[in-house]
Amino acid sequence: MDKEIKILKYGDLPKLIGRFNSRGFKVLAPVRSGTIVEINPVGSFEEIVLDALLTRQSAKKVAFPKVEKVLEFDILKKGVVQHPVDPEACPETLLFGVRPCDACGFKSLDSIFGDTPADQFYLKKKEKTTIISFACTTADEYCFCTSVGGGPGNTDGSDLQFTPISPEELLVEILTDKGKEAAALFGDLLTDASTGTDKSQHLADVKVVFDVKNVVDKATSSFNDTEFWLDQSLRCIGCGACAFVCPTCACFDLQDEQNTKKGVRLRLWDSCGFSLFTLHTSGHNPREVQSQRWRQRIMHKFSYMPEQFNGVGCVGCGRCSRACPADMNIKEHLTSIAAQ
Amino acid sequence: MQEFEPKIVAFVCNWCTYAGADLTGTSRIKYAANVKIIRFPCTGRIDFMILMKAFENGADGIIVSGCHPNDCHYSSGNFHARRRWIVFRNLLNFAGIETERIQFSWVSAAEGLKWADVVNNTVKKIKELGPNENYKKASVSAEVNEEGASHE
Amino acid sequence: MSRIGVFVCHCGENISATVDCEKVARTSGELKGVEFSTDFKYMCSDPGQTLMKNAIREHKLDGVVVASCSPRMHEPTFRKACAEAGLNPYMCEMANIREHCSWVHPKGDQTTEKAEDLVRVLVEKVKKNKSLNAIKVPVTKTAVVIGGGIAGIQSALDIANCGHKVIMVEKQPSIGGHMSQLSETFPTLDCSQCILTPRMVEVAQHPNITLYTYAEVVGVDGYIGNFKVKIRKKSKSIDENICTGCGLCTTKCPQKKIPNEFERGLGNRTAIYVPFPQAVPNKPVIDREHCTYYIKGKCKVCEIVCPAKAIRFDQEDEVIEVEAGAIVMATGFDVLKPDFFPEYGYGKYKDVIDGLQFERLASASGPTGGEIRRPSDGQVPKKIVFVACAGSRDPAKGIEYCSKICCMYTAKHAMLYKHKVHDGIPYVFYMDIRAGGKMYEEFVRRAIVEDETQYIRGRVSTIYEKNGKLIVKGADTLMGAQPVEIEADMVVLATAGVSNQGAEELAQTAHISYDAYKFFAEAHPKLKPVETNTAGIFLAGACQAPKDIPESVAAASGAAVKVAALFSNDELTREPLIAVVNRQAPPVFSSCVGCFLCESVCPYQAIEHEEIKNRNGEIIKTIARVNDGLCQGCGTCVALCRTKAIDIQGYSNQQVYTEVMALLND
Amino acid sequence: MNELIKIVTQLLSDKTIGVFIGYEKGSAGRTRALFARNADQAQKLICDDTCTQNLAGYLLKPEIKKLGRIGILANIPALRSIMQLASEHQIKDQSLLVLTANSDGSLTEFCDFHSIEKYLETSDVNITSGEKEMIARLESMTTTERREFWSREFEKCIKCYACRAACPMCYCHRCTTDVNQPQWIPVASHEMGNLEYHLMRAMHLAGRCINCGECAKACPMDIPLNLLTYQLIEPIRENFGKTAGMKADAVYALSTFNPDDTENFIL
Repeated sequence: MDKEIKILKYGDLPKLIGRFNSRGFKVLAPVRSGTIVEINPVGSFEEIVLDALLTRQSAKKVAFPKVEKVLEFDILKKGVVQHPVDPEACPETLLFGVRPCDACGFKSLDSIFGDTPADQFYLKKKEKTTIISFACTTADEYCFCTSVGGGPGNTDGSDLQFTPISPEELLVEILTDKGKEAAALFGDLLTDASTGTDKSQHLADVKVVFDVKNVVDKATSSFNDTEFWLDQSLRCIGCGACAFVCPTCACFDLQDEQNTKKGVRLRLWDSCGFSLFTLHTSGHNPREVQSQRWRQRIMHKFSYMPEQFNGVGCVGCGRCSRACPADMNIKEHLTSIAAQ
Repeated sequence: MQEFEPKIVAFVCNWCTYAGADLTGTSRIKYAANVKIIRFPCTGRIDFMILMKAFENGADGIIVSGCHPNDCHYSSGNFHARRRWIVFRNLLNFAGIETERIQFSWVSAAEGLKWADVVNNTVKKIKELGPNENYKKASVSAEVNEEGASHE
Repeated sequence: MSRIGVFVCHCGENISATVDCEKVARTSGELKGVEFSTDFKYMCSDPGQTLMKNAIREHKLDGVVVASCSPRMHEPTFRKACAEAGLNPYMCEMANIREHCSWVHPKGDQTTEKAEDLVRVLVEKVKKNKSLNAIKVPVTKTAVVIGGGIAGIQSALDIANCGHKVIMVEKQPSIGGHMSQLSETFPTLDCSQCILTPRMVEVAQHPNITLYTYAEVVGVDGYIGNFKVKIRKKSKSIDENICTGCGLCTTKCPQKKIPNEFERGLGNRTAIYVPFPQAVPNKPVIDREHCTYYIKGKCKVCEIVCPAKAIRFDQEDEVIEVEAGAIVMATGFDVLKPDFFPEYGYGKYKDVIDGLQFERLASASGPTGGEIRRPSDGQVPKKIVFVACAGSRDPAKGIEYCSKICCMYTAKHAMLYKHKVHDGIPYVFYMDIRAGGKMYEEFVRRAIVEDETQYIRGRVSTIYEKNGKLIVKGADTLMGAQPVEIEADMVVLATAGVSNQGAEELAQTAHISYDAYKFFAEAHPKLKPVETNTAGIFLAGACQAPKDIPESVAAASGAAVKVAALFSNDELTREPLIAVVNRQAPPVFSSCVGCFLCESVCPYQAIEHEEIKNRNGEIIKTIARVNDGLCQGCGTCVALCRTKAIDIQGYSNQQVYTEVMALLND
Repeated sequence: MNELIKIVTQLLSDKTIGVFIGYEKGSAGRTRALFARNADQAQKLICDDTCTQNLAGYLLKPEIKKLGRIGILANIPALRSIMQLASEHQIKDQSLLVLTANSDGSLTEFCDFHSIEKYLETSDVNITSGEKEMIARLESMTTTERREFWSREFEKCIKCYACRAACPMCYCHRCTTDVNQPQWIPVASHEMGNLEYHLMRAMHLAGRCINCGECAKACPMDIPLNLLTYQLIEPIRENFGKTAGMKADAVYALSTFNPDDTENFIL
């Protein structure tokens, strides 16, 4: 559909949230929890924090939680009885106030989980989720969305996008059918935007620092340059922080938690940064050292993803760099790859 | 509503407390049936993680018992255990887990009566404390933490 | 998929009286992996074991759980039965539904449910059991016998006569123990010295026996078949090899007024002394506490008079370490210090003495040459009161047990007195007369009938002196508890037999258990009376509980046979329930990271460093390895190991983990 | 600082060391680890009061070990890590070249473990007053309040294991969490999995933690993990007279004992 543009008053946001709540939506939005801002369920607008640049974790957990039950089973004298978990059993959800990069991240996840065999646990949750993103008016030095084809006002993955155009007003872009349905819930709060309203002037300025095409080519061609990857990764301590805060990392592990009577099968986040990720039962590990694991992380996002689906597996949010205990700055690393 | 019958696991060493509990039996001294013994070679063998497992799987109370100091069949296992428990109790307490739910004792092969007392007193104490909700609510059987669910 | 067999025992009525054994068998049959389950009157009986063996063969069982008594009782029995049926014995586990269930809970559902729980736990455990093979370790065919009393002597001679080496350690200057202090022995009244001394000499001369007197055991390391025993040889201040035992030194020593321990203080000795004439070895030692030279720095009379020049003032204690395959504890007993009873005035009144002192008075080799005379004035007492149960069977005094020997020796004392002082009257205050034993009752009868001993049933409340007489106040409970008062010339207290001082320390040194009264504990009150819980250490005589001579000798021979049996093989097979460090394929090799925190935690120094090298002999990794000869399987290392790289067979992480799982998730 | 560059350049050029682990300027005003293998890289070395990270964690990283003999700019926590690792047979004496920056900016080179021990004797190895207060505050709470505090914190945990990866004492090739037969610690990052993981980790660091705080600094979810191990430091010193990371041949507090150890909770 071609997008509609409307205007919404900041002051009407509480009403808006109220509408979704009363419609039985599970509303998820950035809220402060301790020292950090996280995407969590909210009861009222007051809890929502809109001025944070980014939440600590990405929005992926909405459709791809860190722990997800996929099966229950009973252990009987003879054999096991399975009780499948219904993927449909998830509430209508409004994801409110996330950044364009987060919304955009779902594109990668859609292509990964949508690929055959389609992953119903993810898809159903995603299907039932309406995303209202807020365009970025600020950015920091970790941001590089524009270098990977995104931007502070990028609308990919969003059903609706709000852009603050004045202290009182938000520019509302209705981008999808789902967005249209959602907008219907607060249509009365919307007024028409004067033609030619341009949101770009309100957006943060994020400089392009590398040509992503270069990164893709160079990464692919330097696969065997052990020294190069070693040099990049010496600092890496091999934790999973980058992968777990990443909006596009989709690797998971399946674990059974059981006692002698019953059990559950859980899907858990996993990370290619862990040495255990590729450890074989035999003791052999095809990615024996951290540099190989770091290479995998880069290659997956900038070589394999473009190869399998269209587009790189990175939205340039810079979360991994902010989260890294060792200050592995991906923006910096990608720049150096491109410059090779 | 019927009275709360706590589940209590006893981790005991083979040489003193297990033998002591045998003596309780030989002497026909009665005690509460809530406590079930798991036999270890020595208190030194008892890993703090097995205590966590017991709680995780729904134990309301735990008894850890072995030879009196200087009486360890392996001469020092109980001394090492004692240090471990001094530290572990500290940690549990700091983490907000009721240390009252773990009863440590020295029961020798000659103390059949003491074993009965330890069991009965522990059962009494745990009944007063009630079910181990704190730990249980987080256990496997509990609903897996869907994202954000825990905030609701 | 396991094929477990569950065998529930009724133990006659012992279990089935409170536990519904059929139900336990039925419900355990419903457990995953249980192929066969049944209940039976007596699983340990022949038919019971046959039933089990047949089931193992017929149902191709790969694991067995016997729900019956304590594994400490019958585990070996059932593991043996499994082995005979071709199943690895370590695939057999026992659920203790008797001592830990049927005997301690009333009849009812809860008790049966507990039994079911215990069975389920063991079923889950046995699924994780692994077939294990016994470990073979060499046996050092030398026994250390601690204590040179009649029990130690008997054990030593029996073992030595089986052709094995024996090292006897006695803390006194001479062997012989309490028996050498006795005058005559009940019930035959034959002279103690006459029957004992030949045995003492035999020990001294036996080619297989090495005797260390005036020595103590100060350390025990190692394990069955391979003990290392540290012995401190206290300095005797003489060169035994040179000393001829002429005894000249003892006659010339200026220090003559030292109370003689052997005579229980009724006689004196010199500072350089031989405890008694028939001592073995019959060579003097210098008591440095009382020797003028050691006190004042001069004297050396003995050195001057010694024709053999055997005196060595500069001699020092020597600690030697010996290797032994077995240890016999024969440290004997002691008698309660009579100052335990202020009301009886012991110590206050010279003529209130204890039984052992009376033995010395009655002994032909004693201070009075065998005549019964009052310590105070040497007069022959015309009335003697013997107080039985002085301390024994007296909860108020903290000793609840019966010392067992007092009734008999008190009767003996009365007789000996009567035989020596024909016009004297012996009185005995007693609670009960316990004379179980061959010819014992008859013996007591003789004391009463033939020797006219006045037996008064009642306790003595107090004793005090009044113009040269000891007034003994008591009550005769057979005469309606009417008060009795006797003007006695002498009182003999049959003081309780107690554990030897130092018994507790020795038990801790040897790592054996002991009871509330510090008597050494046997492995089983009925079936393992001479074994301790520590393999390779055995008990002989009164160190276990008060015993008379025949009992001590019997126990001593029993212990000797256990040692001989242990020594009958060059190798001994040990339970493989020990720690192991996991090994994996390269490049990991083991999850052990070689932090070696287990090294210092191990009580047996069983952790070794193993270097893993590549083809060029370069070290890739250093990990821990367990010496299976030294490891005793306490598992303290297992609990400490962060990576779970070290585990213990029989109580493995898998096993204990699954036990907890099974117990709590019913 | 120039002095440092001079020394390191020398050490690298005369092949005394194959790599020097120091600090460089990082992104967004952060200071981060630098692995200088040649003179050019050595030029980036800095040495100022932003150099707080404990670099000792890198000493056991296989790829770094492969680079030859290691030189390191060690702050107090790093020096203590080296002592603790030595006592756990992970580092051999004189296998490292250890430099430290004194308060006056001058550099000290340690010839052996003994000299490090001496240096530490006079150094402040205590936790900060802020950390002390935080612990005191928690201890003043009721058990239930503490429990709630920690379940709120652990709820945030995503099991990225940054704490473990950043900890110089977490060098096991196979962490207990990764032991799956049996699976002692639930892998899942649900409440139980998180609780048991953190309890286990604290227990395994009891008496070994050298209070560098890397675990807490590493945590992307801002969980004050360090408090768990910090609050065990004092009891262990009080009860057993032991402080981690002070001696290269120290015996671990929990692998030894004193027959007279006292407690008040065993019947």
